[in-house]
Amino acid sequence: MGIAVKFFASMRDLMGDDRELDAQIVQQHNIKTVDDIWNYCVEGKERPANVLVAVNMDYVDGTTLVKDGDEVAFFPPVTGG
Amino acid sequence: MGIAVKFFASMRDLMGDDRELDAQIVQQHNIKTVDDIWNYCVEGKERPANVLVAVNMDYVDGTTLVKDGDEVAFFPPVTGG
Amino acid sequence: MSVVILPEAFNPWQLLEDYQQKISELNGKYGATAVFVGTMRDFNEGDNVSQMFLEYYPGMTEKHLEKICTQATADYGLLESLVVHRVGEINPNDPIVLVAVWTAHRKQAFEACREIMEDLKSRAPFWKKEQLNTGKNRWVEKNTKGY
Amino acid sequence: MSVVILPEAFNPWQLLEDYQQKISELNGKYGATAVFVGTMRDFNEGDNVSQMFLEYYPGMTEKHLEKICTQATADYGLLESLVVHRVGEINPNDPIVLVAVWTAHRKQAFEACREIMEDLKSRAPFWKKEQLNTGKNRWVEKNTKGY
Repeated sequence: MGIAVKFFASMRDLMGDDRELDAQIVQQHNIKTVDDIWNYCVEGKERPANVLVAVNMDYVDGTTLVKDGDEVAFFPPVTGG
Repeated sequence: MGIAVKFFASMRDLMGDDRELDAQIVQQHNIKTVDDIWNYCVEGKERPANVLVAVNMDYVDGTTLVKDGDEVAFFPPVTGG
Repeated sequence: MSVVILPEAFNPWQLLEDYQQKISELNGKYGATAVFVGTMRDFNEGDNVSQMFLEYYPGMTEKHLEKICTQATADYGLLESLVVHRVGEINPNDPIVLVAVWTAHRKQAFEACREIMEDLKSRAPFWKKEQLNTGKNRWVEKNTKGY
Repeated sequence: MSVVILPEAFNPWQLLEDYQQKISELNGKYGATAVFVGTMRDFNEGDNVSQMFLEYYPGMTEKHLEKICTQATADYGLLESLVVHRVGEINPNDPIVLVAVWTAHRKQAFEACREIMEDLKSRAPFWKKEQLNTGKNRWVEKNTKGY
């Protein structure tokens, strides 16, 4: 299954398309947390403080552990309504 | 012309119909303020603190002076909406 | 700005649709509309209420409502406002009052709508007389607190 | 309780009328309805805006809005709530969001409606991209403050 990584709005413009991190990538890069996913995707660039993170469609912070089958999303401040 | 005195809702049940105080009554009873009108109408009974007063459809207090042609209204706390 | 006293039943949503068409010169200018509708319940203070009579002070009621809206327009920068209030015989589930305001931003809309309703409930000359299921009548003595 | 994500234009007053008919078992129970409608303006931050694209996160957006309404129902004793949000291509003067709540008393209605809107504006996953009259596109970076 792997871990699905999604980007929305201006984050997608910045980061490109959604990605699927397969089990091999997860193991090879020792990906355990949301922060680890971010670091893998941006090659170490710091995550802006206002970027929001969700795992399986619930808000979480960067230290949250991820597991096979999770959906992780990064997105800018919301502007609906 | 005289002074028109109106009562609304439960105040009307208490005080009876609207009244017209003609110039003679006003002079004879030395009616100068809203309080004087109240006292004339109730023969001295104190006005409950929550009774509202309007002169010419604006809220006033009891010391407000009245003059020929004015419309004075007494009514209970409002309960619209 | 519009203040309406109505002796017959009204549909608040239909009135809002009609009113918004009348203010179409504001299309694209307002970003926020806040609306309050007060509806007659079939119970009050533990009793079943079968009907209600709503008395008002013709002349002063309109004058006071217009004053409230003028003040709110100045305080909150309202682009438009509408107040409709029912009078006379009212049945459960009938709308009693409609307050609507149009502004550029939501903060002003929320605050103005609530402010107008609170002033209306505490100062506009309306009085409710309830008819209970028991056949007894009673004047409502005061409104519930809004804040 | 109902949460709706809509890819096409809607008439908030018509939706309210329809929804109230659907919840007719509450007739006589609610005394207060508070409504907020957010509408697309034709200007923002000093620029003329000709169109907007509203992106969302299918799945999470609905889940989050339902969570907001469930929370407000518990906090304010809501009898009913309705949230409708437009997505996709939006033109000036189109309604974007509708929030409506039904309660026994007005205090709870006003506060719940505002609370739902504030949470929606600050936490629900929606993003606006504005197309300016100049042809330029830009993501809106943040919402205005609501309190």
